[in-house]
Amino acid sequence: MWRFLAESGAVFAKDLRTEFRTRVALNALGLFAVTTLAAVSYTIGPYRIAENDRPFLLAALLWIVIFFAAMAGLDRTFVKEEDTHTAPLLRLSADPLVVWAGKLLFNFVLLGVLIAILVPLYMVLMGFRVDSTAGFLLVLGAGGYTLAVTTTMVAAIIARAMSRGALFSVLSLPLLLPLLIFLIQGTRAAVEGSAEGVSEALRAVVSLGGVMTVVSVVLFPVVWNE
Amino acid sequence: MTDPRKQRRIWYAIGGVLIVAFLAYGATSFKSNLTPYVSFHEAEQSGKQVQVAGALVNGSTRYVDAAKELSFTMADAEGGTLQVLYKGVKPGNFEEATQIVAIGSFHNGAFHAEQLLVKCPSKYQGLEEASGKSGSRT
Amino acid sequence: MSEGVRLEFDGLAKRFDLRVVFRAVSGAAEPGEVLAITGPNGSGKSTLLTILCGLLRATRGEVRYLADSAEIPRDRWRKYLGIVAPAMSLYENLDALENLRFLALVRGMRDSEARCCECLEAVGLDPARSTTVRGFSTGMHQRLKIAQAILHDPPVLFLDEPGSNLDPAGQDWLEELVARERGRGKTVVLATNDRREMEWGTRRVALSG
Amino acid sequence: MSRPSPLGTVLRWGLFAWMSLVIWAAFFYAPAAAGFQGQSSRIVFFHVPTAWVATLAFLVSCIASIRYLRSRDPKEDIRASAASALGLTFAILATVTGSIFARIMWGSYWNWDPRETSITFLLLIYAAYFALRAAIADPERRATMSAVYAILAFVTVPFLVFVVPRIYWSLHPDTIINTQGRIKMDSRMFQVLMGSLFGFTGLFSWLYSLECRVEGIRRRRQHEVL
Repeated sequence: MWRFLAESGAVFAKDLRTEFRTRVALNALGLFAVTTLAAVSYTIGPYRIAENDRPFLLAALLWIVIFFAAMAGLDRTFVKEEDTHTAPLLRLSADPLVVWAGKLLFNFVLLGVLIAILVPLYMVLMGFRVDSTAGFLLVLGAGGYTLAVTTTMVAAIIARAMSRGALFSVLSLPLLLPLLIFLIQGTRAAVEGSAEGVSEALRAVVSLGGVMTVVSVVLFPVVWNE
Repeated sequence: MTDPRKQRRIWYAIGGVLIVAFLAYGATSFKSNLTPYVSFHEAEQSGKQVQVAGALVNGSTRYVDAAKELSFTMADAEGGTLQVLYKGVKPGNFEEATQIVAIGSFHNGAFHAEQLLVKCPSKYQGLEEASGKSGSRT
Repeated sequence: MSEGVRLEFDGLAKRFDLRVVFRAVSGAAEPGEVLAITGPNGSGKSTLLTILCGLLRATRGEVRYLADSAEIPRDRWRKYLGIVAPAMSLYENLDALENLRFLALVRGMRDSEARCCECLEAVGLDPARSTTVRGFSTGMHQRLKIAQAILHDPPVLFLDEPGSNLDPAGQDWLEELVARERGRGKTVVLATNDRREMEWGTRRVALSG
Repeated sequence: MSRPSPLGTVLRWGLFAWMSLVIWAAFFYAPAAAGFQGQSSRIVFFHVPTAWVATLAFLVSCIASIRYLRSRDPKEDIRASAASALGLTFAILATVTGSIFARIMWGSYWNWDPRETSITFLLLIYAAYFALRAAIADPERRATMSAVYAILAFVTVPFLVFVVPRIYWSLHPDTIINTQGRIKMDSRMFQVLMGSLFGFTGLFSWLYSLECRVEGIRRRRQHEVL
């Protein structure tokens, strides 16, 4: 167990270090998020939505911005390994599950950084206020994890294919749409301060994330070693 | 590390059980409270944009053709009623509706609907049989 | 892992969509042997090596790793082999030592630091240990790849055109390395078209174009 | 090629006769249903079976995918892709028939009713599956990656196809066997619907075996080159 953690930590640290030196993924994610946020904020702004519609529409827009950004950058870790021809050596050196855990952690942290920057900006620009902060943070955390675990798996698949750019979003979106629906509902409930609504949505998200985690643990080695 | 194949089978079994457990955990949450509808009472209290669902009370429909104003009464499962006002053309199959969803807000003593969704009787029954039994639904 | 590994492959064929790379290639290598795989460009030497090390699945045929005539399952092959190949690179944004340290860590090696330095010294990259790989010449990159392949002292070594981009001194040193590994009971598989390197082979498989 | 077996000939003619009977019965034997516009309820005899076949094909494809990953037998990959191709066709048919019905009953071809949403996800997943297959040149890798994707889709889609339409209030007529577990249908209609379901399942299995044979022959010809 400790060995597993140490080895996946090494993969994570390696990715983090190369990311710090190039910032490819973070730039892709961040710029995408900021651009969509600017577009959304300019065209819709804080006051153009009727008071009644705000919780739902602002929750939906927030998650759409996050998903857009995720589609732009979360495949980088795997695609880069293939593009720079480092994947075969990693494949021969590391245990597949170690790679999976390291990459998942990396994507999760990347999303976390993105969310940490994006959400305050969104609150300022869109006049987005949340009644239940704890509930909102939980939804963000569980949603970020489930998003990361799903995209990690899809990224591993598309990294071995040709013409990957479009393929990543084409393959991810059908898998992510249920998650998107639940996250929007959970966020809306958090905005309105409905603890019950938050916990319902959280259970759905956790259930989805749990299923994806189990399936990934079984299937990632198959994809990675192919 | 006795027999890798046996071991793998055990892991797959654990995985399967976990997936079922997660799905069951999620399913309870979907069933209990993910519907978008609120009770009549809550609609009256909040005054916000909400969706209410209920049955049409027979004979309560009033429609002014010139002004295109429709008013009717909805009843929920507990027997509560709600007066609904709707500005717009009356949906074609409105009288036959068994269930109605009204989207709007409650103010000035009535529910002002901006949109109506009408569910038709979904009984796959012959025309002649059903006409004899209309109105006696559970 | 001092025991030797016998490598066998039988009736291997590989087809990409419509292109047939090779059909029915067989061969074997015992511990202490050098199997030389030769053939013109495009005859599938590198493809064969990727199949032999388990990175690619053959369309037909079988590969077996045998340690004391017990077969090693496919998902454990990686622990028994090291490879140098043109299509595989090290991390450009890490320096030489960071690269080796990372690979040693994910292999779960103990006292990895000492072993990494030892390997860097062995390939003559000690002075460049803190240089980012991006700044390496192709020859230096090649040396680092060789260091990576022997890092965990594997019983099977795959060398795909190992001498490319090496200076004459490097080639001499490579010959020594192959002879030494052979002497230590390692199985070496060498894909090459270089006349000098072909001479190292104790067995040969010739692929036709 | 071996000549078709006599049993196969009998089955094919039987299927032909059965489907003819179903079509006749759908229009002349079963009565029109109450509360539907005109004769529109008759679409149920074609719409429900196509939707059923689309779901069945999805299940077959998923089982074949799991079997492929276990056995690495190219035949299973052929089965998975054949079932998916048929599933896509029948999903499109179900969508079109449903959309026509929606136009007649609710006044719009498409209004994102939960059931319309869930079939859309099914279509998206099938489309993504074929996009993935088209993007991988290596046959073994293509088989593995598409099998993994089919399984990933299979664990997320139940959320949409089976759970969501049952949670949300829907304009869609109640399913035949409803939540109370009672059959709410006129007996003659029920007979025709069951007959149609049976016939469509037969049609699916015939098309499926044809598709598998065609794909098998196509691959064998490629292997002859080998």
